[in-house]
Amino acid sequence: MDRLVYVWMAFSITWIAIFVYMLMLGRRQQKLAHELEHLRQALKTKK
Amino acid sequence: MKGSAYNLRGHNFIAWTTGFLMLASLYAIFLYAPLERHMLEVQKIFYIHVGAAWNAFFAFFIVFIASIIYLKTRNLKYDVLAAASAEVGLLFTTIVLLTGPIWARHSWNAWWTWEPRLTTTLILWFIYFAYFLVRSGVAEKARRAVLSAVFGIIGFLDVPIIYISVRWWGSHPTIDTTGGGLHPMMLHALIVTVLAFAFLYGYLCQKAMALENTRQELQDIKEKLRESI
Amino acid sequence: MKDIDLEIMDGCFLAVLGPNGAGKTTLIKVLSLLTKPTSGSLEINGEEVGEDQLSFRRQIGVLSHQTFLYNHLSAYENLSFYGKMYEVPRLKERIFEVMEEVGLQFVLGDPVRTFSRGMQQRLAIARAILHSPAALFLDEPYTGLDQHAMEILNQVLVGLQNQHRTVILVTHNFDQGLNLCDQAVIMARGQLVYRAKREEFLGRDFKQTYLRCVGGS
Amino acid sequence: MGYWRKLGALVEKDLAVEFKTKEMLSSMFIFSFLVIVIFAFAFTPSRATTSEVFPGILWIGITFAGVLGLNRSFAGEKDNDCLLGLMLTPVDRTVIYLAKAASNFLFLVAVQAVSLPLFFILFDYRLAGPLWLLLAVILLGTVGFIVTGTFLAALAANTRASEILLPLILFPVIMPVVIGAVKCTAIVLAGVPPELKGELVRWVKLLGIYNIIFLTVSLMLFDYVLEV
Repeated sequence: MDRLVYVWMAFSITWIAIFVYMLMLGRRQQKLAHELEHLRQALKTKK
Repeated sequence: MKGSAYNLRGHNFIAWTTGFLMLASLYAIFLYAPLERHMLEVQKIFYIHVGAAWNAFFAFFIVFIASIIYLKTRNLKYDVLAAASAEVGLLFTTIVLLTGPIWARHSWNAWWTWEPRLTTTLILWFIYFAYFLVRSGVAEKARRAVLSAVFGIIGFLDVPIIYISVRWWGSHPTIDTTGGGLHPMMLHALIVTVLAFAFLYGYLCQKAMALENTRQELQDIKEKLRESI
Repeated sequence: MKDIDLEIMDGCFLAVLGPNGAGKTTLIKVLSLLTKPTSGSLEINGEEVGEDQLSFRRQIGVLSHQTFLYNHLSAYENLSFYGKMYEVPRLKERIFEVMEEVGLQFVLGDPVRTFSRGMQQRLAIARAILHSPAALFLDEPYTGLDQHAMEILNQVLVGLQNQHRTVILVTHNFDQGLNLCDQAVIMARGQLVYRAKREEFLGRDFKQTYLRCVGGS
Repeated sequence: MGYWRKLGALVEKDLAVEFKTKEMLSSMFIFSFLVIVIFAFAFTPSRATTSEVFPGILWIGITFAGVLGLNRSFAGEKDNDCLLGLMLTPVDRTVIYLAKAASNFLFLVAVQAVSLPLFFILFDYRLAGPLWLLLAVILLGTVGFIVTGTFLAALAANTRASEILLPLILFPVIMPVVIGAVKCTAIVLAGVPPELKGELVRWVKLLGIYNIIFLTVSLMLFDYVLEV
């Protein structure tokens, strides 16, 4: 059974790494979108 | 608008294909490919390990090509491509470096063996981490693109020399990691996995590029606003 | 920068005026062959500047608010180094000549770091004219100059004018800019917005023209 | 012929500045001295195991002291924007690179000339192979280190926090040089046993190829690094 633990570890680490990266991308995208929105709002109120 | 809608469709296509291929590769790895005689199930790690490694290498090759094209054309599009590709490549090398030891632990009873390919991957990881340090160290867009392109070229040219030197250096007997000829069905599973990772690379690269584009757009707007103040 | 179409005659003294961020420094960088223009071309004496820039560079002198001097080397060593780089003939005599011109002949052997700001600037002037350039570009040369150094600089500029050398002076301070020049242009937002000969702006209230050009467009 | 005369003038200028300040040479030398002392505490010098790690210690001393010097080499050019002044002069950019590499090489060799004997004395190490071969091998490794190091130092000088950045971007790239140089040094120190002769030749070839490739690439790309 020990062998299966290794296999399970390897596959879950791979998937976790990929999903963490995708989450990171999403988070950054959200942050940028927020910032853009802020800027737009600020521009509107300025005008 | 038309362009972006088209892009979105292309993006969706890649996303679905990636998902499908990932499932297919799981099927191929666990149900289709036969058990290896000596390592039994642990050999299954080999598929993702190699799939990630090949595509990491491919990603760095793209960084190299995009860097050269950038220096020739000065089109920031290629700088964005290089940056995104390096990021995904870094992710894949991380996967290689994480799965390698797990496999090594079972096969040779040690987490780390300084096996030439794994060691080269480790140095690659350092080089492309440095690539991002260079990027984050320059604020100005054009200069950042030039300097990181130069580093991307230098880094990639170093890879074969690193591999040779690490292989000669290894006082340990080089262990043939593929374990002799692959069973044809194992080869099929490997091909599917490599393909799945290739599509994953394309998908993530697109996402990272979109992100980088937004970031640069935002920076442009900010700079313009600052000028007008 | 866009749509800059500038023709500079031999022996002309041109003042480039404009607020910060107008693209003046970029213009100087392109003219002194540091940066290739992203589009468009640069011609010197009717020849397009291509790959062989070295012979053109030899005829250009640049004086900026940075001195380009090595702090730990003496004035003589600095000039002798730049002289070798520009392949100045009869270097020794030439160094004494320019040092006299800027009034530093008695501190030749002292390291630059012991100089006052004004003295450093004067040495920088000597450095810029050491190789008798056909064209001298000045990028905000008056920043940080004391009265004495400013007089010397003006003297040098008048001297160059008499020798019919091309001088381009870039500054945001138009009082100094207009004193000597025989042509002036104003840049704003990367564009040329005004150009005139000396006769044209001499009698007028230049300040108003300047403000209109910079603020208006 | 102007090419070489200008290169000479540039190197002469670097040497003159260093002769006046001595900041690079002194710090590099003291640093490699410190490396010796620290390693002497870490590995008792009299033990037999020391001979095994000795080549490694030697190269750690050389590379770390070298990075210290490389960091300074372009920092001096940034005062008063001297680098810009250099780029305005009618000189090929490759001359600027070659001259910097040459003066960095001279500084590092000067430091080695003092620290190398110290290494041998303080570790009580007896050289088994021919001395000229050891010197040749060390020079070959030093050239590789300087070729890449000067190039990346110029690159790092254009970034924020360049002093921290340089070792991080330099060490991964010069890994082959370090590996090759340590191997060569170890073989020569062991007196070049006949069975290792082939290996020595192989490593020397690798170092040579690395030097040629990176010198060529650096010369080709240096224009871009200096771009403003």
